[in-house]
Amino acid sequence: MLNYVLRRFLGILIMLLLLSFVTFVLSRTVPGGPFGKVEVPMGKKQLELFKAKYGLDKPILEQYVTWLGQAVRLDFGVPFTAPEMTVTGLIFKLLPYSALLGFLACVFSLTVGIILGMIAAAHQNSWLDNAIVTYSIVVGSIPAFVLGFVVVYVFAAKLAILPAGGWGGPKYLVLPVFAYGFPAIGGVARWTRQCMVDTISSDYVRTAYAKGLVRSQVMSKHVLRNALIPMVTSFLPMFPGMMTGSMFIEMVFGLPGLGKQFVLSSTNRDYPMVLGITVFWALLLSVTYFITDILYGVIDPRVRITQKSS
Amino acid sequence: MSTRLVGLDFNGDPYPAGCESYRILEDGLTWEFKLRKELTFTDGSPVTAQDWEWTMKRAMGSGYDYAWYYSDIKNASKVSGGQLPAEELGIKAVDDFTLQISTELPTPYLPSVMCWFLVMSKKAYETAGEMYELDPKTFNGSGPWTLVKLDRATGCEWEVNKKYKGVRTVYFEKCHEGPLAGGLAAYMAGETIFYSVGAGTPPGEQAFINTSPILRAETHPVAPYLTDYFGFNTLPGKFAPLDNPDVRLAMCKAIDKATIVAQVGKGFALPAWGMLPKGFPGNNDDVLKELEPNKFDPEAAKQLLSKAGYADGKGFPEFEFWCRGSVSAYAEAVQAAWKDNLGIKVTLKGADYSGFTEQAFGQKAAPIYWVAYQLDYFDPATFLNIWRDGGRHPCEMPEWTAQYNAANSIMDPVKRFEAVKKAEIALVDSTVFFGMDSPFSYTMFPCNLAGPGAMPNRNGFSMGTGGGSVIEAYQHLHWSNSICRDALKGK
Amino acid sequence: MSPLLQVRNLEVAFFTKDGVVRAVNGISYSLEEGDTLGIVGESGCGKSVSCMAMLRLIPEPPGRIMGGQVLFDGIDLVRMKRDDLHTIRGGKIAVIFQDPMASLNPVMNIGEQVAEAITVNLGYSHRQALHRTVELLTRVGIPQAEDRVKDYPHQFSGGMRQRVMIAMAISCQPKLLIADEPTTSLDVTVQAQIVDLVQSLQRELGMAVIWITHDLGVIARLARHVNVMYAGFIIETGPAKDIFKHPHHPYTIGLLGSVPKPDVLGTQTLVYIDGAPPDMLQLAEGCSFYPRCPYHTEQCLKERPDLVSVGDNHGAACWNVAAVQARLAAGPATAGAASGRA
Amino acid sequence: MTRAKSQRNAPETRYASNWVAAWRRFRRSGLAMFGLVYFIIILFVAVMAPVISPYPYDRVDYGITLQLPTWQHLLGTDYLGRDMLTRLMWGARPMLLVGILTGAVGMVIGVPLGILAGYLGGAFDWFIQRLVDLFSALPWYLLVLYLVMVLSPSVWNLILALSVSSWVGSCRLVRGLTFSAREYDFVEAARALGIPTRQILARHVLPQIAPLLLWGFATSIPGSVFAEAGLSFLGIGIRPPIPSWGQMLGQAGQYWMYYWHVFLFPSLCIVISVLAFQGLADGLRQAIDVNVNV
Repeated sequence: MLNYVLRRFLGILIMLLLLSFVTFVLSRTVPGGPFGKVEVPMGKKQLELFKAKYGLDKPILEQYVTWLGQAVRLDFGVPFTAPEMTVTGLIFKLLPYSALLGFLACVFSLTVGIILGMIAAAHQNSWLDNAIVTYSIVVGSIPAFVLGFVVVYVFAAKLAILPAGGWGGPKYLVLPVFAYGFPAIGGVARWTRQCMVDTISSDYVRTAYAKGLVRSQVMSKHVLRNALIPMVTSFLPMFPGMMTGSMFIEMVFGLPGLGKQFVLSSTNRDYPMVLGITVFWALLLSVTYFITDILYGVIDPRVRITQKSS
Repeated sequence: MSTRLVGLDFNGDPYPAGCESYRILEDGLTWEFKLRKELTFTDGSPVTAQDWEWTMKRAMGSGYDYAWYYSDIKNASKVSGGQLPAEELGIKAVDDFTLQISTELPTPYLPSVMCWFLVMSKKAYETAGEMYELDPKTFNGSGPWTLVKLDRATGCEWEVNKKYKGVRTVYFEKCHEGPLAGGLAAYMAGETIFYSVGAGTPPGEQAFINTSPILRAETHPVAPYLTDYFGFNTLPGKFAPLDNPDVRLAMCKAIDKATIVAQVGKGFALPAWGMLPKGFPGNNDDVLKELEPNKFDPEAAKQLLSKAGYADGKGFPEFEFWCRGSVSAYAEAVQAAWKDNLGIKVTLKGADYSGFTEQAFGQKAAPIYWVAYQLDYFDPATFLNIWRDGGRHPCEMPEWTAQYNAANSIMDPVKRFEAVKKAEIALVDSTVFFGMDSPFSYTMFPCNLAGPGAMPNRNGFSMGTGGGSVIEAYQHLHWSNSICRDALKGK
Repeated sequence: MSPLLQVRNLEVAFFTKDGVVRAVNGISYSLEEGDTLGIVGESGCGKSVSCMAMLRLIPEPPGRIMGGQVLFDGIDLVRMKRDDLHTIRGGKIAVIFQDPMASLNPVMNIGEQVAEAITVNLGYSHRQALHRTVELLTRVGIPQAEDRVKDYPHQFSGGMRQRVMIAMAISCQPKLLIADEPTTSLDVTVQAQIVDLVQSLQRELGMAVIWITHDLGVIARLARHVNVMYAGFIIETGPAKDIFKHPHHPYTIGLLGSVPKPDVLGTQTLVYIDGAPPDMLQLAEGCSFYPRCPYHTEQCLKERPDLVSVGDNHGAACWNVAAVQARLAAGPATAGAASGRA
Repeated sequence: MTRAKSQRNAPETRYASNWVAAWRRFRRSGLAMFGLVYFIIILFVAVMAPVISPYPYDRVDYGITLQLPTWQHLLGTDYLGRDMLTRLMWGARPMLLVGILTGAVGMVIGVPLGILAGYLGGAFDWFIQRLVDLFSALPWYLLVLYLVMVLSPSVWNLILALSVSSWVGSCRLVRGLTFSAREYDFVEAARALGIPTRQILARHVLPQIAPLLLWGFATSIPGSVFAEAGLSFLGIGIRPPIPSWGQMLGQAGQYWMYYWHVFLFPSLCIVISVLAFQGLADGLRQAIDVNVNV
């Protein structure tokens, strides 16, 4: 087991290294710089002074090595646009906002999706099943920004019952969470239905009934426990994916968050911030995939054995 | 948050804010500012001339991205260009409360330029370092507000500085800056105090506002103070034939400015015949309107183009038409006009702000560029200075620069405006750029909001209620007890 | 004493997108307590479906019991609501399935799976049930049962898993055990052990057993009474001895004829029944075996034959039973539907 | 001829060939048929756009800007007075081009890497895994900003930008399939016979997973259509005056509250296209499922 864990972490480290280098070079070579958002470009001398101050005048490779040296000690430098904070400080300041939005959206889409999926599976091949499956395909094909507009138009402008943006009490979150979670419902419902249907039609469920178990006992102890495995492995990564912030939703609704910060940092060429967020996202995602695999082992004994041996 | 050396009142005229008075000395180049003795920083220490001098010199000497704005000050470009040490800059503290600023050429509009000159506390800088203004504990501003909280996620909070003895009257106790819900609904519900109605507002909503008497009463026009224009890269040989004036003239005459602005601007934009928007001091629309580049004549344009060797656009290279930010509808209209009237094809390219500034203006790499300029103070110089050689635009016009500098340094205002108008005519005739439109909008604020900021100024515009990026917006306002808003809620 | 199980005109159909599949078309038989019944037939003839339908273990949409009665201890299982059948399943009627690999819950250790049946039906506490499980596992021949209780199904061989299934089935001393081809997916040596195990358990617990299989060897050794099924009908029923000695229905003759005899191996070419199995979507009006039957007559085409008594408690559903017997008497080589091919 | 006769010699013909059976299963799902019919129509519209569109797509007519649907302009006009119906027809081209080519480029890169990684395993597989992780973690927004600022804006650069991430999907899919294909007996048998790896991959493994690749390709199309719409919406996709649905949607941003047609029709097109391609993909999966019970 240890060998498997070590190999996995080595993989993550190397990926992060490669990713940070590619992002580092990429962000430096995009035209325009942190000094660029002005009406008139800075004079040559002023430019040199500015670059010297932020160490941008050294060759890219050297800058990368210094950055890496600090990054290894978890010091990701200071964002240009918020000099009073550190990159990690700003990330962890904005993360709760994105995390809250993403978490609520995930919970929303999972609960609705799983319920729909179960209903569809319970009434397999009935009109209800077909209705839910078609609905989830349609929902899946509506792009997020289209939905964002429609939702804002209907609730904020026409009915004027919910604020269209900004950050305040809970009612500011209703629309963004709906717009963010809604598209995912389709996928969740179809995958839940698929897992449930496969499990219900399996032989060991028939054996469970043959043993004299009541329908509810069969459902909870046998069906759910087996259907859970594929569901968990695909639903768990949804959380970090959504909780690290969404660019569209945070921009359309004007919410603070990592997604919007990443877009702003990119347009302001705030290099330390761009790198910090990218590495943070990659680390969070790969750790979650790792945890999902481990969890996969906990839930499904068959995998646990093979993990010990490999 | 901090005090300006000179303020701009609601009519756009400069008035002494940080200083008590100012006057021009005999040599016509040096201005002397008598500072307010009672003005203090939050920590109680007086604001001295040394603070002002140090603020400017430190800035100009250390990677300051707005160094170009103060190029009128003596040796400013040499100091910011690194040829001279900061000491040589034309700004000197004669004594604790007298500041002298000398200029390269006679600059009648210098006081207006100084409305952006905000003082920093030398003591706080030396003790708490460069970011003293970002931390409530070390904040040491000279304005009526002190920083209470700075939160990068939800915005920052300010409180009235009890010890402030400056000129600006403030009626609010606290002010919270942060993301707010937008939309007419939020305005009517009272969640937001200001709502701007412009080209983007759908006609349906405009109709809705016009039909409701209360909302109509709360709508006030905002002065047009921004000009959208596109320019050619006329550097010799760089993007031939754009360096040929006849070709540029043909391309200008092929554009029906009035119709495009009327259609695309949808009644919220006026055609810009030159650089200065309508109603702005020194505007000369009636004359500029009749100039050749502004006269839409597709036939003459075709002849000019064929005279230059590109009959019906044959052989004309396909240039890139850069837009700052996303591609603008006006650029698409121009692209269509050139294709229909001259057979010239251009491809539109949207470049984000920072990339555009560096490539189009820094490296002069854009053949044709679409951009806008917004006023910094109420004097023609704010719009025309940027066309001087060595500025941001990819063109060299030594004769025009000389003519303009001569005109711009006439101390007598009447003669100066006459000469500057001639310079603008010459600029438009040179077809280096093509003014397109000056968008204007309406701002809405509740009728129970009063105070000097809410009263219309001599041109009929209320400057203190949003959109007044120059003037201390949102101040000089206070609530008055008026029942008009209750009727709205009742509706 | 009324028989333990009475099946009267049981009909089962499946409503699929391609049409209605008539899997069981009115079968009737009865079973005494402690008795052994063999049900034999090609795959798809409805032998498993008929038994599973009794316990409503078939997926309700698309499957449905169209008619008939199933009396077990006087209770009509068809009338009961599907969700109430749990009182019968496990406690009174137990089942062993064909594929042991898939019939056990992969994520639950076997001890728990067996104990679950006990706690549900007999109301034991979990600890008592586990203790009982160890006894049962030892009884069905699983070595070191105490340790293996915590192991998972995928750590057992096919034979071992079938033993676990048997332990689970007999855990509540059911009155009737339905064995749905339990030995088909096992290799020969293990098959014999499973058959012996079930036989000894049957004697010990006095259970009635229904063996569903297409393996005539198992039927010959175990069953007292045999039903031969074809296309959803019982086409021949009777005591095992009589069926094997004097088969009357051409299909049964063909079936028995196609079993290779060890003594004549190598001299005879293997015989098989010509043609393909019937299309369950279109039920023939007449006898379903018509297309493959060498004795068919005009009547077979139009009318469906009922069971005709051909001996003591021995019936066959065929119009020309006499003609068949006559042909049989003339000479075994040409008998039965089996026709050898060079 | 009596029914008996026909029944007697009818059995052999009913076992149709593999593909006909697959077609029959594909036909059973309504959405799949809708997807196929829609695909054919949209392909026809995209190819014949210059011929069948009522107006040239870039003809500006200031008299009738933002006009609701009328008889001359069936779907109304946009903010420069250009005919919406024409622009929607022309908009089908980039959608199809980007949708299909991105998937194709993704497959061309992803499939070989996926097969080799799946079949060879060991160090090569580990390296490909790291590459896949890297590319899927790349900052998408920055990458697009870079490609648009550095390369001149065109459909091809857009496809390049999108296929940078699309190859990851197909590579992962193929690697998984090859892993399972490697266990099949006939592959082991081929290996036992000493057939060179290259030949095993080409003649045994690839045909085995080819049907599912087709399905993977079909599922990638909706993703690319979304991405193209997203990029154009952000203003960094297809350049005007060439219309694309995402671009039209982006520009409709300011007017959508009251000029519903400028917003409704492009989003409707996008939603229907994505729906159709997803239906197509599901239909393929159903058709293929029985053949290859992967």
